[in-house]
Amino acid sequence: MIPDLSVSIGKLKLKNPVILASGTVGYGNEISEFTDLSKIGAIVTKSVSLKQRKGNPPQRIVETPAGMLNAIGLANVGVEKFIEEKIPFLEKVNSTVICNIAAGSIEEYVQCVKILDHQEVIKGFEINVSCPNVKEGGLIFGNDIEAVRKITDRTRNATEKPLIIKLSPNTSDIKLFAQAAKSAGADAVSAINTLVGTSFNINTRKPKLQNITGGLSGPAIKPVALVKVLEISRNVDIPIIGIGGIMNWEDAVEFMIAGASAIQIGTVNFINPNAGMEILDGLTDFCTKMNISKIASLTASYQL
Amino acid sequence: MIPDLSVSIGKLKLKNPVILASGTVGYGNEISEFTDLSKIGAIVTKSVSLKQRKGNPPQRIVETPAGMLNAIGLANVGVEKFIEEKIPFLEKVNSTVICNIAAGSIEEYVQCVKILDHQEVIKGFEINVSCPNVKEGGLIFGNDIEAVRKITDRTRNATEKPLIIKLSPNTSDIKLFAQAAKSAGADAVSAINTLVGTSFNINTRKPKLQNITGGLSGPAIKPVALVKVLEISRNVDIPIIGIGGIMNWEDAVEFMIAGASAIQIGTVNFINPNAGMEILDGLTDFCTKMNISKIASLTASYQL
Amino acid sequence: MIISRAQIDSVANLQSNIYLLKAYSPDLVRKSYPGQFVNIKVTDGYFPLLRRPFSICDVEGDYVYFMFNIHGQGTKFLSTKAKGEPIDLLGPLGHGFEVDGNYDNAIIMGGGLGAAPFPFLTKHLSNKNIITLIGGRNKNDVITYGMKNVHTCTDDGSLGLKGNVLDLLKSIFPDVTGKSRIFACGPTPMLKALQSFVKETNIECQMATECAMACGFGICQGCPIESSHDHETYKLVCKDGPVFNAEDIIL
Amino acid sequence: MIISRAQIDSVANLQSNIYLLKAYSPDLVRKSYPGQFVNIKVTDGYFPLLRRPFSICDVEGDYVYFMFNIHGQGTKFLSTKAKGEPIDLLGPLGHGFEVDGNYDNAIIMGGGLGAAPFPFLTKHLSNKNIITLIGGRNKNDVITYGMKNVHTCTDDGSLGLKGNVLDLLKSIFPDVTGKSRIFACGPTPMLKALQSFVKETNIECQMATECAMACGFGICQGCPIESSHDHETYKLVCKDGPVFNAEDIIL
Ligand SMILES: Cc1cc2nc3c(=O)[nH]c(=O)nc-3n(C[C@H](O)[C@H](O)[C@H](O)COP(=O)(O)OP(=O)(O)OC[C@H]3O[C@@H](n4cnc5c(N)ncnc54)[C@H](O)[C@@H]3O)c2cc1C
Ligand SMILES: Cc1cc2nc3c(=O)[nH]c(=O)nc-3n(C[C@H](O)[C@H](O)[C@H](O)COP(=O)(O)OP(=O)(O)OC[C@H]3O[C@@H](n4cnc5c(N)ncnc54)[C@H](O)[C@@H]3O)c2cc1C
Ligand SMILES: Cc1cc2nc3c(=O)[nH]c(=O)nc-3n(C[C@H](O)[C@H](O)[C@H](O)COP(=O)(O)O)c2cc1C
Ligand SMILES: Cc1cc2nc3c(=O)[nH]c(=O)nc-3n(C[C@H](O)[C@H](O)[C@H](O)COP(=O)(O)O)c2cc1C
Ligand code: FES
Ligand code: FES
Repeated sequence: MIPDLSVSIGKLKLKNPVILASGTVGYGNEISEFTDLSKIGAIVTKSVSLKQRKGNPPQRIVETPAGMLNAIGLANVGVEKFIEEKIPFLEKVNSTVICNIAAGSIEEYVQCVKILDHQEVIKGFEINVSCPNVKEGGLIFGNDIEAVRKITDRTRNATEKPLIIKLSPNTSDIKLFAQAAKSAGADAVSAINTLVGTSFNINTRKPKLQNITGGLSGPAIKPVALVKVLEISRNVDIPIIGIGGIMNWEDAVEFMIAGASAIQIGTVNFINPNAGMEILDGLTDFCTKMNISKIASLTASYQL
Repeated sequence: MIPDLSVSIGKLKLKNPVILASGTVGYGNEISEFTDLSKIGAIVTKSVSLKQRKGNPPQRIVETPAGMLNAIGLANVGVEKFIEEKIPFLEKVNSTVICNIAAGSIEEYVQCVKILDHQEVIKGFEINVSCPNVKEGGLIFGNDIEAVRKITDRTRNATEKPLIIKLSPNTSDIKLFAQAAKSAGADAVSAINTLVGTSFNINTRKPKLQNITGGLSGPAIKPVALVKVLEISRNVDIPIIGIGGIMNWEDAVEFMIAGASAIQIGTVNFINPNAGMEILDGLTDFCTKMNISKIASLTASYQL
Repeated sequence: MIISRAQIDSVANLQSNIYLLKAYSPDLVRKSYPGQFVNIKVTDGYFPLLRRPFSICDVEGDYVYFMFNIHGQGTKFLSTKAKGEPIDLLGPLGHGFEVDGNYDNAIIMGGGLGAAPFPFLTKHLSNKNIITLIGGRNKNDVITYGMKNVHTCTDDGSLGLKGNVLDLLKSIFPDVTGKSRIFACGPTPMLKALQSFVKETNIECQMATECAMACGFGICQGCPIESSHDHETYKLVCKDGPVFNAEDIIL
Repeated sequence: MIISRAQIDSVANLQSNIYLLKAYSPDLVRKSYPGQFVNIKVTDGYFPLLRRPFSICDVEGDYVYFMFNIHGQGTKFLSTKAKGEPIDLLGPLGHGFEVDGNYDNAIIMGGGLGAAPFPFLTKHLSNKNIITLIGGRNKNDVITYGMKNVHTCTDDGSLGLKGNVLDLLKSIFPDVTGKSRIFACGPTPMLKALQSFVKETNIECQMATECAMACGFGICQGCPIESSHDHETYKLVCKDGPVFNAEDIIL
């Protein structure tokens, strides 16, 4: 029996549940030398904003126990260059593209979605309301239920394509945000973005990150990410994309059991840029061995 | 030059900044076989509640990448037995004791403090408003500013001894809680308690912890703990005890730089029950090497 | 209870997946007793974070032995240790088997790696009539290292009786004369079945239990086990156990 | 750019704290160029989490060499690798030195472990007049392995000129005839000082830079470096560098 790996995230249909996370694969060109983007469930682009962003000054990266902090600051080419320079490649390699959008104002989110909506290769939007590394929008939006509701509502009106809201873990009650996204028309939520963290050089007494704080990702955050997925799954009827510290197929299965319809891998791409394909193979073997004919049946199959 | 390691946490004076964290040293007797409790800055008792608590059924412990989840559920002997059976030992070994209190209601907190206030060996109270593993109080209190304010206020009226409020990291804005604790009369805050997390067995699809969720501790959470300390330090004028993933003297220095007046070590005690003394030695050497005459000058010495 | 910075003498592959680690640690040896365990730091740093508990398999002169199989990353690390490497041992921990007493037959029962504490126990039972019953899924699982008067069984019948150790016990028990005490260690289902058997038959029985542990010496409260007598509080596997009288615990 | 599962041939201790790792990797060797680097996975699992970047020190037949000192946990792991162990190499990465061009003297300047890429570079400069200037804090720091026509200097005067490599350059430069190109690698303060020197003196200069990296191949945006020409966007050390023309970057 060849297991059916296809999944639905609301109206977004993917050939399998393995998605490459925003900010950890650029716009696909570099990683395509290591992995087959046409076989991966989908790729989420680095957050795109209306105008090009330079991002934060170095140092942007710090390793931590089983994790890393980043303060990239949403460095990106802007919508225009994204369309001109990045989309043609993604079309060529035949990958399923989810476009992640970051913005400093609700208006900017809407404009980005409108400009990009015509791009055929874009099969859905993921709205980043939760980046901890920019000052104007990011965290402030992500921690304000009203803002999340408004952003969802306004971007919903700007596109018919699947709309995914990427939630912040830096809140006390993520289910309320998932509920707000749902009621304002989102097709799904992604959980989680990075946890806010910092690190100091004890000799200079300066933060290692020029931005002072950064976003924690990698295996260290997996237990936290899993509980956020579970919390949403138990309380809100909305498809969830699970993210946070997934390194291998076992982790992917764990997230699906906890409630995820699909999963994203981020940090692991830096270390093993073919991790996505390896996870796919692992999922196939697992389903075969366990006699699971449709992988989608794993979603929220927790036995509490 | 022998550096002066003494620190003040509000009106609580300690001979040095190294404290053993609640729930990670029981009531001192077992760990005293490995470390000298009279030399450690202070020991915080396992959370004591009014009545004995059985705690959660097993499995209570899960290892995670660079961390562990626990769902002990505040198993403890209760105030009465604590006084009868545990305090005599703590007196005998001449350790500075901070008594941690957990409760299911504000009234219970107050009663515990009142009953224990006469115990001379207790040099201060740490109020656990943030345990994620009990249903009635814990997390709900920890995430509700009004509750934190009331608990602080009411326990403040019950004791003249130093009063420390132990804060939850599972909130979006920890500084508001620190502010509430301060304005209601707390002498200091401890940050942080564990992060909520979970873990599943992918074969049985059951959570590994019988309690479903647990508290994440250990090196994995250090970047998050540090940023919480920094956030409080930059915004609220209250002494902070830094906790979360401290494994060695370098980590201790990092927390002090980020704003902590003293630090607590938890998980590391399980692995190296003499870690406290080793950290003390490391701090002494560091101060000597760096020509720091008073270790207290490290507190909040960040260069942002 | 000490932290011993011991030195590896050897890590031998006993059979299929089973390893025997020998380390030089006179101070630990001196304090050890059968059924106790040691919490081992498997690497130098904090990865993996927690120590791993292992029964004291045997002691010989100034050397202590541990028996293990490769289960996850911790035991994998252990299996690759080389002669001369240091290893950090915290122990001996817990309460071991009670060998003293008025009985004739010491019936040792082990399932799979439950055999680990028995070489050491066997040495302490020299004045008893030892009957050892060892079971496994198949013959590769059956460990008889360091044991005496061994009867075996396997789930698949590839060695000894086809069946489990309880079947084996029942099969030999009619021929046993005198008073018996059972010393058991193995998977929880085995111990559970044994527990009801000894309750019915009224045989003395001590069993070594296992559970996830953080500290191993009583400071984390991570290892509760339900007591048969006091339902208000749990016992701790690491401190009150790991060996319990069968009638004292609810598995 | 490939992931090569190479095999360790040896890890030799060159001098005091300096190691030379030799690995068999024909596929990597074939694609490598001086100044490029490889992102190395130092253990099997995910601890430490990130790969560690190292310059390609040299290639010889089907073997690739890396030179490193023990800095933290990653390099500690590397230093303990044994012959026959596999090692996971991601590379070659980045843009290396541009050796082609119309110049007579190749002036190689390295501070401390900045010497790492030069054995390989030296081989590609066989038709140039090579002058190598190597500095360190003291004589234990000065690495001359695989280099030609070496002049040395130390901060403490324990070997060669007492002073830094820029002092050394200034001391020999009056005697150098013909057109020169500088190839530099070392700590940022050294590169900064050199940068202003070559700006004044108008000498061609390429410098290998370093910074904290997560991926090493352009997907994380973790390694920005300010461009002298375009202030709207950073260049990436891993992709646009690590070797840059001195005039193209702001250090
Ligand atoms: C008192 C006691 C005595 C033991 N004696 C032996 C022995 O002599 N020989 C032997 O091979 N094994 C013994 N075990 C089990 C042994 O501790 C585990 O096999 C080992 O911890 C697995 O570690 P790992 O890193 O290889 O596996 P992983 O699966 O990677 O471990 C992950 C986590 O789960 C815990 N864990 C996994 N399995 C068990 C288990 N069965 N019991 C408790 N914790 C577990 C580990 O400690 C670790 O924290 C004993 C356990 C206890 C409690
Ligand atoms: C392009 C490039 C080429 C390099 N070539 C060499 C070489 O040939 N030989 C050599 O010895 N070193 C070289 N380095 C530096 C080398 O990568 C670091 O010394 C190494 O990563 C330290 O790892 P660690 O685990 O021992 O130290 P740790 O201090 O434990 O590392 C902690 C973290 O900081 C990062 N880090 C620490 N120091 C540096 C540094 N100087 N540059 C970048 N990241 C750092 C590590 O990658 C890791 O993420 C190079 C760096 C770069 C960017
Ligand atoms: C270097 C880096 C850059 C990131 N950039 C973005 C981004 O631009 N937009 C976004 O929504 N998430 C971004 N993320 C968050 C990831 O998409 C993901 O949510 C997070 O890293 C947790 O997953 P992981 O533990 O698998 O990395 C970034 C993460 C990293 C490590
Ligand atoms: C097993 C365990 C039990 C704990 N019990 C308590 C408790 O009873 N009361 C409390 O305030 N904190 C308790 N904590 C939290 C610790 O005191 C500390 O805040 C947390 O573990 C983070 O520090 P660490 O990373 O150094 O362990 C417990 C932690 C662990 C690991
Ligand atoms: S393992 Fe810590 S109390 Fe038993
Ligand atoms: S290190 Fe990732 S982009 Fe350069």
